[in-house]
Amino acid sequence: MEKLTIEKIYEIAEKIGEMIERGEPPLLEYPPASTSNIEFSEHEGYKFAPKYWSKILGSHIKSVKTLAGVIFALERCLDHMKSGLTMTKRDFYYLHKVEKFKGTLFPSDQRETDTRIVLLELITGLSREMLSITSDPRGEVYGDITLVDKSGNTIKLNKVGEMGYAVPPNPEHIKFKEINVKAVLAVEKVGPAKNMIELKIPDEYNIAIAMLHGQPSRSMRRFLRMISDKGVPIAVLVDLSPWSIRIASTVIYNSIHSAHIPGLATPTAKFIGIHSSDVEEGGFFEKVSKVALEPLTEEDLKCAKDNLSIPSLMGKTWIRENKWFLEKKKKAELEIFKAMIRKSSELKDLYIRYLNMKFEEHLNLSLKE
Amino acid sequence: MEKLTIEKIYEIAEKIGEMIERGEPPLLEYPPASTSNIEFSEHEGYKFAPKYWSKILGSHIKSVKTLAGVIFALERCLDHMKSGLTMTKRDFYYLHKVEKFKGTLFPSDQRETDTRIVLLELITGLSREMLSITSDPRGEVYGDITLVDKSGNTIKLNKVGEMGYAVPPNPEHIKFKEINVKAVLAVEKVGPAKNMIELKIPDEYNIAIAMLHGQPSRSMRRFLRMISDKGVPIAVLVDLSPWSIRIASTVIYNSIHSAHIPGLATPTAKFIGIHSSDVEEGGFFEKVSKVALEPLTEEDLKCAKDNLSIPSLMGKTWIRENKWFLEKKKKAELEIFKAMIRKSSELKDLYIRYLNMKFEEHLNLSLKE
Amino acid sequence: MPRREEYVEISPSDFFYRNKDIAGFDNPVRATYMIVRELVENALDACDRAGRAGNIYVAFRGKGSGVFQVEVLDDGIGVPEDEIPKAFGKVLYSSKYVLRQSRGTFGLGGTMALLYGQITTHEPFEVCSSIGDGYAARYRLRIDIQNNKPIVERKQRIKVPPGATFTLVKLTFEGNYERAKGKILEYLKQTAIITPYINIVFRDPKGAIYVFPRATTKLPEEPKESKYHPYGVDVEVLKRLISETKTRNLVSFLSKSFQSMGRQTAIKVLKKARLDPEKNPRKLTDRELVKLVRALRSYDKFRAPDASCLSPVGEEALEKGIVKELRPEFVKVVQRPPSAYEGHPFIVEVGVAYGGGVPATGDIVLYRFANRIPLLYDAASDVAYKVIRKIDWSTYYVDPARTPMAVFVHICSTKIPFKTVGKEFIADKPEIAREIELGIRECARALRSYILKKIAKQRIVERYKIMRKYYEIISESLSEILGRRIDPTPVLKRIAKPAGEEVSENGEADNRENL
Amino acid sequence: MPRREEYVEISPSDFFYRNKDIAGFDNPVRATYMIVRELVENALDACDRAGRAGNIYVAFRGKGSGVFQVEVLDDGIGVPEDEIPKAFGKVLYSSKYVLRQSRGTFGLGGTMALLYGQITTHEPFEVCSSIGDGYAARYRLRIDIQNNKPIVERKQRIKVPPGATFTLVKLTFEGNYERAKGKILEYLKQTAIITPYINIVFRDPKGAIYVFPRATTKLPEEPKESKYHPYGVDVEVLKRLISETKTRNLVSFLSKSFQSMGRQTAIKVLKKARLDPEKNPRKLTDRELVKLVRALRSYDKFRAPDASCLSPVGEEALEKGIVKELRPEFVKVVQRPPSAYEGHPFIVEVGVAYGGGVPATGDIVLYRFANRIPLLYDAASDVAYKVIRKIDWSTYYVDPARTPMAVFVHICSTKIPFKTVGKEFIADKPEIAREIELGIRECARALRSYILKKIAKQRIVERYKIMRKYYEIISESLSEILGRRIDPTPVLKRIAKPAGEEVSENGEADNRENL
Repeated sequence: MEKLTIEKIYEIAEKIGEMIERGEPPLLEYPPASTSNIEFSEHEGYKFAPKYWSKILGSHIKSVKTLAGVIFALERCLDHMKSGLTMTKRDFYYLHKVEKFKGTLFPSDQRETDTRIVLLELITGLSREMLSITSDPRGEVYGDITLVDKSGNTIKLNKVGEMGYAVPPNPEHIKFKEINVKAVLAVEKVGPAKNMIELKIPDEYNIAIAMLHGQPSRSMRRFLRMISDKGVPIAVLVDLSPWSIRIASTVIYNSIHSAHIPGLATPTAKFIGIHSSDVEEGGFFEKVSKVALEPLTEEDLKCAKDNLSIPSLMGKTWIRENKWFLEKKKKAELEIFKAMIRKSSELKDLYIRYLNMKFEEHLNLSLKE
Repeated sequence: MEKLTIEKIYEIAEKIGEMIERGEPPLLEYPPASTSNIEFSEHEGYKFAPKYWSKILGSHIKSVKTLAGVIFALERCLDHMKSGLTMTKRDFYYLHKVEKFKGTLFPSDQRETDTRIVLLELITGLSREMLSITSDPRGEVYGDITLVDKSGNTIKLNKVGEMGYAVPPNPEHIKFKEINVKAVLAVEKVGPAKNMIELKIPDEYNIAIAMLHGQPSRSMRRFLRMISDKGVPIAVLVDLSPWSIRIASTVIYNSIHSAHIPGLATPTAKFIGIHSSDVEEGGFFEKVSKVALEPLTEEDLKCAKDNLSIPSLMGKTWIRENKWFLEKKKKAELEIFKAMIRKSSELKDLYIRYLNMKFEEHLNLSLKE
Repeated sequence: MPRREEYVEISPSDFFYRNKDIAGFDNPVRATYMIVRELVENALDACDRAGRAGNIYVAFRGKGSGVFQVEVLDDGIGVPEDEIPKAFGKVLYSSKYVLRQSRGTFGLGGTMALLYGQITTHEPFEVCSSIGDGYAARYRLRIDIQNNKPIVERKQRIKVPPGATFTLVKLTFEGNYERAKGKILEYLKQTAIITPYINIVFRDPKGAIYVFPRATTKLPEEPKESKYHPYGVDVEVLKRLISETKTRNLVSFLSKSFQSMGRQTAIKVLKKARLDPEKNPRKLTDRELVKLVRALRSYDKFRAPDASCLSPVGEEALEKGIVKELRPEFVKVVQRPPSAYEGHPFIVEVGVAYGGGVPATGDIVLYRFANRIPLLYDAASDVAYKVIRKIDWSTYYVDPARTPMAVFVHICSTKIPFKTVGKEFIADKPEIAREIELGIRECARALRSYILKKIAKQRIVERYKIMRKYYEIISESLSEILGRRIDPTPVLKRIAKPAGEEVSENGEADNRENL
Repeated sequence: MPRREEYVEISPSDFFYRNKDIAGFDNPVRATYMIVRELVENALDACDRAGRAGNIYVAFRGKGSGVFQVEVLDDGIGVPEDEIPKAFGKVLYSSKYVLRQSRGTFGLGGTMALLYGQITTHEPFEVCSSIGDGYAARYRLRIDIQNNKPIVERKQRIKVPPGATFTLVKLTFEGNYERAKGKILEYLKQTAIITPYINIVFRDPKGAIYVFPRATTKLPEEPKESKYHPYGVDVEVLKRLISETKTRNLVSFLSKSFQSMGRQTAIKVLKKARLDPEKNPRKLTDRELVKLVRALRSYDKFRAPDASCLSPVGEEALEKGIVKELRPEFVKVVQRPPSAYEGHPFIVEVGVAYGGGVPATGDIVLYRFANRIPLLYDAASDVAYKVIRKIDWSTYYVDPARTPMAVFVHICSTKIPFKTVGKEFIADKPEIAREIELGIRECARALRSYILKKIAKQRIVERYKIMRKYYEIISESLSEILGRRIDPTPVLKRIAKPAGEEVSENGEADNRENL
C-alpha cells in the first residue's frame, strides 16, 4: 500500500521536473470530483469513473499557486510517510504557516489547505489517509474479533473494555486474525449500542456491534468494508429520519463527497431499520408510534427534500422511506425502544425480537440459532 | 456505590409518600447550583458547599410538575440500575414521550428533561452517571496501565490498539490492577497525541497519553482523577488559547457547571503548556511564533473577556496567560510543533525536548530518566 | 445701456393654479380623492356649525373618458346667498380665518377642487344653498383665475320649506375613480369613526351605495372663537389687535385682548416690558411694540391656552365610532387634558382597540385624525407613528405581530402643525408627542389589566384538574418504588382550594369588559 | 332663525404669514438658513440675468439677544427704481412668473425672508439697487401684511458710476446663527460647485471670512423665454393664449403659440379635434376649447419640449466646480439630452467623483441641485436617492461602503416637481428618474473603465514577481523529492511574458486619467 503511494509521488515529481527543465510550462491533469465523473450503481455504490479532466497549468498566474501547493504537499506527505507519522488537516494547515510562505502559500484560513487535500486525492487517486493525512477518528467496535493493528499488538475486540476497540484513523494497517461473529451490527447512536453491550447481546448472540456516533467517519466506513471483504454480513441500524437514511446509505454506498476514494462503500451491507413500516399500523412500534414520534424540524424537512436529488437514494427502499418523511413530516429515533417498555427488564427481549426479525428478513440469518 | 444510590432513592420516596398520606403538601428541599452554593479553592477546585436551599412545594401549580417529574425519574433510574442498564439523556427524554403523559410530563423538547437531570443530581447529591444516566463518552488513554472495567475483562491500555482504551461513560466501575507509568500526559488534541504514540514516546519514556478531544468529557475527567488518586502525576498540554486554559482548568478544578458533582476535579494535575512564555522572546517556539500564531477571532476575544470572571481562572498563572490573550490578541495551537520542523524526523526530538523541559519544571520529574 | 427685467403680479388663485401639486392635486387619482375629501370636509364643517347630527350625501356619475360629475349635499348651516360666489369662487376667502378649530385650516381646499374641475373640463360648477329663510339660492359659477374672482353664469332662487338648511355642490372634473376608490372608501370609513353622529351615504359611479350610519345623535360641544394666548403673539398680531381695540390704556388692552390675562398679570407683564400701564396702546413706538412682544413671550406664569375653542369628539362618542366600524373585543378611549405648543392650544384623544373585528395586518393599524379629519397618506412620517414605534408593547402583554390591534390618535388644535399643504402628516412637536404617548400608555394599561384578568380567571379553573393529574403520576411512581400503594386523595383534598383563590361554580370566566 | 357665518378675505401675504412654516420658516434655525438661501438665490439670478461672472457678498452682524442683521450684495442686473417696493414688499409680485428657468419657482422666497424679519423684530428693511443708469435707488421699506402692499418709509437717490449695476438687501431678524451655521456653509459650498463662475464671500457674525473663489469666467448660456409645449396645456392656459394672440384663425394660432408646431402638424391636430382650421380662436365655444386641449394632449407625434429656455451648467463647468471644491482622484460629468415630463422640458446633469478629497462617509455622498440650487434637506425622499439605491454598484467595481465617492445630480427645468413649498426634494417622476439613472450609469461606466485600467496595469507588473516566487517553491520541493536540483530558470524565461500582455519598462502604470 505504502509503496504504491510513494511511487505515485515520484512519478508526478519526475514529470513536472522534466517539463520545468525543458522550459515547458508544467501541466498537471486530474479528474475533478464533479458529478459527471461519478457513477452510481446499487452493486458498487459510488464509483469514480473519470471522463473529464481538469488542468493545472504552470503558465497561469492562478494555477501556479495550486501547482506549487500540490508539489510542496507531496513532498511533506512523503516525508511524513518515511517517518511513520500521520498529520491532521490542522497539522497540514500549519505546515504552510511559515515565514517563507508569506505572500505565496501562507493560507488565509484552513479552508484553503483543506481544498488542497481533496485536490491531492484527485491528482494521486489515493485517499488522504494513504498520504498520511488523517482526521479525528470516531467509532468503536465490540465483539469476538481478533486483529493486529499498527501498534503491532494482537487485540480481541471484546476484551478491550466496555466500549470496545477504538477504530484508528487509518485502518489500512489492520490485519484480521480471527473472526468469530456471524454479523456486525452498525448502530448510529451510542446509547442503544451501549445498552446492547450491557445486556450482553453481542456475547450471547455472537455478533459484533459498531458504534457509528452519527454520520460514520471515513475510518469506520473503511473498517466495515474491510470486515465485509472477509465475508461477514453487515447490518445497519439507524434512526428513522431524513438524516439517518443518509447515514445508512453512506455506509452502504459511500458518498458523493468522497466518491473518488476507493474502498469506503460496503455494498453488501443491509439497512435493517428503523423503517417507516415499523412505526406504521401493524409495525413493531405501532403501540407507541402515535406519541413517541418527533415532528420533523425545518432542517429535517429540507434534508428530506434534498434527499430527492441524491443518486444513492434513488433505489426503491430509499424513495419509499423518504416519501414517508415528506408525507408524514415525522421521525422516530432509536430511543423509541425505551418508550416501548414499562420496566427495563423488558428491554433485552425487545431488542432480540426486533433484531431477530430484521436479521431474518434482510440478512437471511437467525439471531437465535 | 450503587447501594448508596438505591438507599437515597428509597429515602426520598418514603418521605414524600408519608407526607401525601398525612394530607400534607409534599416538600422537597435541595441546594440550587447557584454561585453562592459553590466554593472555589486552588487545593480542591470547585466544591459544592450548600448554604442556600430551594423548595419544591407540592401545593404550587408550578412546582407540582417538577415534583412529579423528579419522582417519576427516580423510579425509572432505580429500575435501570436494577437491570444493570444505562440510559442516555435522549433515552431519558424518550421515557417521557408516552401517551399517558400528554398534558403533564410530556416534554416540549429535550431541554426540559435535561434540566430535570441536573435537578436530580442536586436533590440526590449524586452524579447522573451514578443514577445510570450517561452521555456519549469521549476520550482514549494509551499507556502501560492495567485495569478491569464493567465488562469484567482485564485490559492493558497499551495493548488495545493504536488509539488506546476508550474511556467508558461511567468509569466508577473501573478497578486499577497495575500502573507502570510515571505520569499521564493529557493532550487536548488527537493529532499531536497520535503523533506521540506513533513516535513510541509513551512506550520508550514510560508515560501514558490521554486524548481529551477538546473540552474533556465528564468520564475522562473522572478517569483522570481516579488515576491521580493512585498517586500518578497528571500533566495537561493544551493549545495556547482562551478556550484551552478553560480546558486545562476544567481538568484541574472541575467547572462551575458541574461543581455539584464530586470527584471530577484533579487538583494535583499540572498545566504544563503551551504557555505564552513559550512563544515569547526566548521561548521554545520563538523562531516561528511571529508567523505561526493565529489571530484571535471575535469569539476567542469574547471568551478571553469572559474568562476574567471565572473563579477558577483567578490564580496567578491563569491571569497571566489570559492577560496575554487580551493584550496580544493571538493564540498558538499544538500544531505549532509542525511549523517548527523542516523534516518530520525532527519531530520526536522536538517533543521530547519540550516535554522534558515541562515535566522538570512542573512535575519535578525527568522524562529521560 | 441698462437692461430691465419685466415684473408681473399674479393673483392668489393663479398662484395655486400654477402650484396645484402642493395642495395635493398632482395627478388624476390623487385629485379625485382630494376633491371628495375637500368637499366632504366643508360639508362636515357646515353640519357642525348647524349644531345638529347631520346628513351627507356624496354621489359620483361617470360621464365617459375619465370625466366625472360629483355632487355633495349636506343639511348643514348653509351659505348666505350673497357670500356664495366669493366663498366658492375666490381663493383666500372663507369663513375659516378665525381662531377656532375647523377642518380646512388653509381655507382653500374647496375652491381648489372647483378650480381643478374647471381647468380639466372647462365646465362651470353649481352651488345651491339655503340658510333656512325659506328659499335656496342656486348659482352656476366659474372662477376667473387670473383675477381671483368668481364669474356668475346663472343665478336663481328656489322655494324651500322654511327652516330647511342645506348646501349642494356639483362639479365636473377629469379624474380616475377606479384607482382612487380604495382611498375614498377608507377615508369615508375613518370619517365615520371620528364623526359618529353624522350619517354618510356614498354612491359610486356604478351605482353601488355605501352607507355609514350614525351611532349617536349627541354632538361634541361646538368650538368657540377664542382670544389669543400671549405666547402665540408676534409684532404683526399685536398691531392688528391694537388697531381693533377700544381700550385706552395698556392694562385694559392686555386684559381684554388676551386669554389668561387679569389686570394683575397685565401689570406684571408691562413692568417686565418697562412700559407705562396707562399708556395708550395706539401710541406705542415700533421699539416698544417689540419690547411688549418679548415680555409677553418670556413671562412664564400664564395658564396654558384656553381650549374652549377646541372641539374634541369625546371619549364616549369616539368609542361608539370605533365600535360601530371595527367591532373589537376591547376598546379604550382617553381624552387628554388640554395642552399647548408654541401658544396654540390642543387636545389629544387616543383610542386602542384589540381583537374582534380589528383588521389583522401583523402590525398595529394606526388611524390618525386631525381636527376630525382622517389622515391617510405618509403615516410613517407622522408623530403618532414614531410614538407607537417607541413603545415596548410587550410591557402591556400584547404582541402587535400576533394580535390584531388598532391605535387611534385624534389631535384637535386651532393650528395643527402639518408639514405640508397636503395636510397628510403632523410634525414632531415634543408637546404633542408627549400627550399622544401618555394617552396611548393609559389605554394600553387598561388593555393590560383586561388581558391579565382574562388570563387569571381561566387559570383557576385549570388548576385543580392539573394538580390531580400530577398527583396520579406521583402516586404511581412512589408505589412502584416503595412496593405499596400511596393514595393521593388526602393531599389533593388539602390543596385543591388554596387561600386567596376562588373557583366560580361553573368555571367560566367573564371575558366581556368595557363593551 | 337662520344663523350666518362670517366670511373674510385675507391677502396673499397674510396667507403666507399665517402659514410661514410651509415655506420653511418654521423655527429660528431653519429661518436663518432660509433667509441666506433665499437672498443668495435672488442674487445669483440677478448675476445670471446680467450675463457676467458675478460677485456676491453676504455679511452677518450680531445685534445681541438672537437678533442679526444680514446684508446681501450682488453686482447683478439690478432692480428698476420703480419696481423695488413691489418686487420686495409684495407677495406674488416677481420677475420670475415667465416660462424660463429661474431659481425661485414660487417667486415668494425673498419677500418671505423680509416678512420674517419684520414680524420677529418689527424693523424695516433696506434695498439699494442700480440698473446701470448712473444712480442707485435706496429704499427703506415695510410690508403691510394685511393688504399685501409695500410701505415706503424713506427713499433716496445716490450717484454711482454709470454702468455699475448692483443690488444690496439689508434686513434684521431674530434667528439662531450658531445652529444654522453648518447648513449655511454647506449650502454655500454646494452653491460654489454648481455655479463655479460666481465669486462668493461670506462673513459670519464673528467676523470670520469664507471665500469661495470662481473656477471659470465662462457663463452657461442664458435661458430664453419659451412658448408652451402642447402637452403642458390645459383649458386655462389655452384661454390665456387666445386672449393674447393676434392671429385670426386656428392654424396660425396653434403654429404661432406653441413649440414644435408647424402648419402641417397644426392641421393634423385640428382634424383630430374636428375643428375648422380657419375658425377664429376667439370664437371657440367652451366645449370646443376642451376638445382642442384633448387633441393637443393626445397627439403623439410632437417633438420633445424645446429646452432652449433651460440653462444647464455644462459638463466642463460642473467638472471644474467639483474639482475645485472636492479635489477627487477621478471625476466624470455627463449632460443628458433634453427630455420632458408632463409637457415640462428638463435637462439632467450628473457627475460622479471618486477618491482623493471626496469625504469618506462610508456611503455615497449625494449632492443634489435643482435649477442650480443646492438641495440640503430630506435627501432620502429625493428621486436621485432612490435611483442611487437601486443601482448595483458592484457592477462598476466600486464599493461605496469602502471607497469615498460622490454623486452629483442637477436637474434644470421650467418646472421642478418639488414635493413641498420648502423646495427640498424632488418627486419621483419616471422620466426624471430614467434620465438620472442613465446619466449615473454613463459616469459609472467611465469610472469602471478607469478602475479596470488602473488594476490591469498594476497586475502585469506583479505577475512576474509572483511567478518567480512560486517556481522557487516548486523547485525546492521537487529537488527534495527527487534528490537532485531542479532549476526553474528555463520555464520562468518562457512564461514571463505571455502573449497579449506587456510589461512597461519601469513597471509603473499611469494611474492619472480624466484629470
